[in-house]
Amino acid sequence: MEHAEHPSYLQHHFADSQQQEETAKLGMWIFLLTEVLLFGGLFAFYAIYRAWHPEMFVEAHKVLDIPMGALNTFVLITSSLTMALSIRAMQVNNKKQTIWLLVATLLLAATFLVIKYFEYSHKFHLGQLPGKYYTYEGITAANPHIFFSIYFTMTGLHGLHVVIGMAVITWVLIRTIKNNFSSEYYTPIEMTGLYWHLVDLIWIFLFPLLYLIG
Amino acid sequence: MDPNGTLFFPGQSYTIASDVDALFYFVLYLPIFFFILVTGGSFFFAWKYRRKGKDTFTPGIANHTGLEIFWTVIPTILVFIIFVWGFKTYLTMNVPPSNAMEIKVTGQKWFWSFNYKDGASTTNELVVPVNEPVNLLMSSKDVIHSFFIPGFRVKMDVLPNRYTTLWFEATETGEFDLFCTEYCGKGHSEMIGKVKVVTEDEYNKWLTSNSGGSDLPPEQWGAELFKGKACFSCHIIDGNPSVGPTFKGIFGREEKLTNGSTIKVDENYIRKSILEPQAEVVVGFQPIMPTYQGVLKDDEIDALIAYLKTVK
Amino acid sequence: MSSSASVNYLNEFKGIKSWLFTLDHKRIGVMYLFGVMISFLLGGVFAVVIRLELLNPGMDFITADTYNQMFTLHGAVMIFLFIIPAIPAALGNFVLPLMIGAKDVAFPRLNLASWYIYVIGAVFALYSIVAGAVDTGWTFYAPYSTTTSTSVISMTLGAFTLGFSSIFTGVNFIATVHKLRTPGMTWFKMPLMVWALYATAVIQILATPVLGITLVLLILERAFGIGIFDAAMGGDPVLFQHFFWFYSHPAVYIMVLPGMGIISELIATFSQKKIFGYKLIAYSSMAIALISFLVWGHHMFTSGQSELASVVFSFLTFFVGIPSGVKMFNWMATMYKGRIKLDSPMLWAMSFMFLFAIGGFTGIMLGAISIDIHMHDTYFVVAHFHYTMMGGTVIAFFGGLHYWWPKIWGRMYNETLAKISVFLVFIGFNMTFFTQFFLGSQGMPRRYYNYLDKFQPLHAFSSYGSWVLAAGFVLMAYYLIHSLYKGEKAPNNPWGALSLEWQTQSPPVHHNFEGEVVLDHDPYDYDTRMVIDDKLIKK
Amino acid sequence: MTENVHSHHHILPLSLYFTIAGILFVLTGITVGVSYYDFGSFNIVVALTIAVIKGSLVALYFMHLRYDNKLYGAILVLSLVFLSIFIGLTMIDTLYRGEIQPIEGSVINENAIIYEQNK
Ligand code: HEA
Ligand code: HEA
Ligand code: HEC
Ligand code: CUA
Ligand SMILES: [Cu+2]
Repeated sequence: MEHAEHPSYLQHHFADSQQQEETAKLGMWIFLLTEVLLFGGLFAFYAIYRAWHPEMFVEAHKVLDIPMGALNTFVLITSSLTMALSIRAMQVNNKKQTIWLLVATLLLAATFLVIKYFEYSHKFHLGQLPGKYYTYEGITAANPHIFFSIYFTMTGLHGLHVVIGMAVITWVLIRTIKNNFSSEYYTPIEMTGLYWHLVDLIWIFLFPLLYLIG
Repeated sequence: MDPNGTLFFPGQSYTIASDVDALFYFVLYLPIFFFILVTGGSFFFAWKYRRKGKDTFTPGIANHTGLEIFWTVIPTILVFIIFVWGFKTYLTMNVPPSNAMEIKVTGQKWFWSFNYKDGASTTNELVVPVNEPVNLLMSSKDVIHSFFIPGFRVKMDVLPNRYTTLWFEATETGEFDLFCTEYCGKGHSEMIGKVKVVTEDEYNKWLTSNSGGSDLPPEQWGAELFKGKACFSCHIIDGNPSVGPTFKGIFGREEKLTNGSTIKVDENYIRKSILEPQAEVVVGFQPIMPTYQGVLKDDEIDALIAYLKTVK
Repeated sequence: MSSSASVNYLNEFKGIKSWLFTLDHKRIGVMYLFGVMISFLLGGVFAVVIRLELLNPGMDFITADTYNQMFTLHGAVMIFLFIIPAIPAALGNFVLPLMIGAKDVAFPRLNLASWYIYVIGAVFALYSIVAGAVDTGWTFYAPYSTTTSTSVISMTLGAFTLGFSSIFTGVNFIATVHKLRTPGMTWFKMPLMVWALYATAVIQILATPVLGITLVLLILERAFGIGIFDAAMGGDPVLFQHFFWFYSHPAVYIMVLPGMGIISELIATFSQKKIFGYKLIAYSSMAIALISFLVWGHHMFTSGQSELASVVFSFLTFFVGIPSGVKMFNWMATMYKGRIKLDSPMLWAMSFMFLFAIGGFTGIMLGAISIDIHMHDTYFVVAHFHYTMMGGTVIAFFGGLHYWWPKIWGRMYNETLAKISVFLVFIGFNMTFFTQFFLGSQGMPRRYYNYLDKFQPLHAFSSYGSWVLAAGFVLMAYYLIHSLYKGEKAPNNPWGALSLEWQTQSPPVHHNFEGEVVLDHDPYDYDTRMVIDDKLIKK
Repeated sequence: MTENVHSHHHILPLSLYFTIAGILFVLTGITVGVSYYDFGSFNIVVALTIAVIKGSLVALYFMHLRYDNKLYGAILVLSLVFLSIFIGLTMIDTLYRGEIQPIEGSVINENAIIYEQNK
């Protein structure tokens, strides 16, 4: 274990920065696996209740606003793009670009939340609420409140992930500004990127399942 | 312990019971063999090869394919046998004969009620004729309960808003225990009853005498209902509150209600408390009294009221 | 090797802060050890109260409500606060990096964070006692849990938080095993304990998130009535059971797999013999981990799930028995022609063989549907799971604790007292729980505060047994604590074991190993060592 | 632990990122578009196929799975395998209740799924 150079970011228990980076990446992927299973529980609920009440799902999904959902899909995909590009910018040591791209990602994430807010408040207004708060009368099939319980828990958990993502992006943004990263070491941005893409990936499935399938 | 039973089981009082027990003993003796093999073997080695000094050489036996295959394959075959056997008995348990007599079972906190086709109804006491298949159609009014008769080796959960069924055919007369085995709160361990298996004649006689009222004077009948309908599991008459208010001196008492008003206990209030208990709730108590709508008939409520008047 | 009086991880840094902010896996392991021991004591006290109340039918000294809270707390504390973190997070944290020759786990900060999350979870769980203790049973079945007026939310929040602690430990261990093995240590040169911890971590990361989301939904159901578990609103309470057991069945292997890892170490070390069927034991750990996800429905045979599901789950259940059996047979074969020394850790290992076999076989009985219909929710099940959890995991945990105690603290405990304590625990345990098999098959339901008179003799015997059991543990607490102050200095390798943790000093230095880690043999190459070091002649 | 110490990070061309994002936009458009046509029970197949393609693109290129250690991809697949086990085995229950022995009783609560199912 002779470390020729011992950079400040290298933790003592790793032999070299390559090992450190690979370990971090592996850890991140394992964490993403737990995220998939966390959401998986909700997907399971979706599948089971959909199989039980197919007509109700068809009827209830119609009250969701497809243009809003589609717009949000575009927003999230764009934010995924800016996130990926920010990492690439760091790989080529373009710190300024990284900063701007991270800021763009943050703004897009905020846009996503704003659009979601409008969707939510519209539903609150109409009484399309989960469970016992459901008062909307426009759906004839039995048990529509279940659909909204599932809709709100799924999008709510996803929204929570967006918020957490924003916090983490802010953190790496600050560290970038503080010159902590370089083309040699940018693991935290890369890990944040992986997380952010997962959030996008989950939305890619939520969108058709909730808004589109009739 | 059950005098007809063994160390492990109560007596076998249902056609399925012998099947279950036979499989049980098979799955008992077979592992006892393996148990002796594994623990006996290792205890024997521990003694035989106990350390006698530092310089005993231990050979590096790394594996033995034959042995390893042996103890993978043999248990696999054995568990297949166990599975198929358990599965077959399970099928019998599940498919009731078409001529089975149907009884409706309702579980609620914390008693069982049984409703017969002929209009008879009982609480915590299931009366059935011997040698005749009985199919229970069960549902719960609140949380999940589970209906268990050890003597018959049958058990099934009783769910809210849904029916489950359970059938059996008793092969001997007598009294058997009946338990609730799904945890359902404070009175879970009091949610027990009896299954009375009687001859065909006795059964018919019982049925006719139970479908109508009672010959007893109302106060006495009420006292029986107080026990029989499990009021006593929440109300006691020695003056102490239990789950519900005490019945000592209840008639004419003033009660503060959670809606702020005060009320004097009279016939109407009692009737309402029994049929719509959540409508008016006494201060200091949880609104957990179950409704007796459909469980108690009008004359039974009258009898209960008559009895409550006498509790001073 | 340096003298044992030198600097080590315990004395290099001083003060409470050096503990609370430590990133050293050994110190975090020790902090976990404190946490789990306190939890065990607490859970044990609840257990003794339960047994006291059950001494006689009727109300003896606690009310029905208190009793229900007692078994809920007993179950929840023992499971979530004690047994799940006990081996992986406490002992595993300490030994895993040492065993693979690493300086630390992959993510030391995450490791410390999971300890804090554990503490926070514990606080939530224990807060529920103050806030009107929960009475749902550790299984939290809906709709009881969504309607009872007790503090279910803080307890489920606690379990949820503890779940994250467990997930992070799992993430950490997997990354550590993949990336931080010392050069030359290939997968099949890892000690079996490491394999077991790895398999455990796989279950932790795959199953625990589902528990997390289930508990969140339970909280939402309770707080906002979202209706998915509520039959009156078109939901289905049986779904809760599926979701719960999808985690909690694999969780029983989170408990027992690392225990089995310890037993592999103990049997090989105290037999001073190469472990028999190394690869098969390693593979069977992985097999158990994977199969464990296919069998959860065996807890639901009477729940009203479809008959088809019961049959499929019953069928799959039997397959976990086979890899477990393979391990038992291989341990037995390891002892063959060994040179066995019955030091206290080995005595724990022998008890494990005995008790876990009983626990496992009764598990097989319960897997057969028609038997389970009769046994479900009776004391037979209670006896089964205490034989596997207490007789299996807890016994293995204490075996491991005694085995690594000299390494952790650099002190030896009183061996005679240790032997007496194993003996008391073994006898007391069988008295307490073997009786419960009879109780259960006779029809005594579980979670009963009161019972029919005919069960009294057996219940009383079981309660007496629990006193013997408690005496064994009190004795153990005494000599272990005593050893910390007055114990003899421990040599670096008191048992003559071969795995790497015994090559460093006792207690280890801050960075685990001084200088380069030398890996000159496999973890169980006793025969080679005997020829080379001890100059013994092969017979 | 691998041989290729300091193999430098894989830097993908900018055009690749933009192409992938473009495809993702187009696919989003398509999935919205086709949702206005009714393919009966194939609706879900169509929508999910497109979602899987989109998801794979994100995973392969944005998340670099295509160029990274295969282990990471395996982890992602593993999570999906276990999720399907979970959903699959649960549905063996939920879809087959009352098959061996249909339950006939008067409806207790119309909302309850068991009645919905037997209709
Ligand atoms: C450490 C914990 C642990 C372990 C390891 C096990 C192991 C097993 N368990 Fe257990 N179990 C629990 C903890 C555990 N269990 C708990 C906590 C509950 C109840 C929870 C609650 O309701 O509160 C429970 C409940 C439970 C039930 C549900 C009972 C009910 O509620 O009705 C069932 C049913 O199938 C079951 C089966 C099994 C089986 C088949 C194994 C197998 O893994 C056992 C395998 C081992 C062996 C079989 C022994 C060695 C094998 C050989 C020597 C080879 C030869 C073998 C044969 C020929 C078969 N368990
Ligand atoms: C790891 C798991 C675990 C362990 C170890 C135990 C240990 C014990 N359990 Fe428990 N038990 C459960 C898990 C466990 N249990 C679960 C999950 C349930 C189901 C709950 C439910 O239904 O929801 C249950 C239920 C349960 C019941 C059934 C209650 C009912 O259904 O009504 C009973 C009854 O006898 C019981 C008894 C005991 C006893 C006597 C012990 C004894 O072995 C305890 C011995 C321990 C001590 C006496 C403590 C002594 C410790 C010290 C002195 C400290 C030492 C300190 C240092 C060394 C520093 N347990
Ligand atoms: C599960 C427990 C439980 C059972 C069983 C039960 N009750 Fe109650 N009962 C209560 C509780 C709790 C209250 C107080 C709250 C309320 O008024 O609803 C109550 C209140 C009452 C009252 C009003 C008392 C007062 O002081 O104003 C009457 C009358 C009554 N019950 C009668 C009965 C009768 C008759 C039966 C049996 C046929 C019965 N109850 C069974 C729990 C129960
Ligand atoms: Cu009803 Cu327990
Ligand atoms: Cu299980």
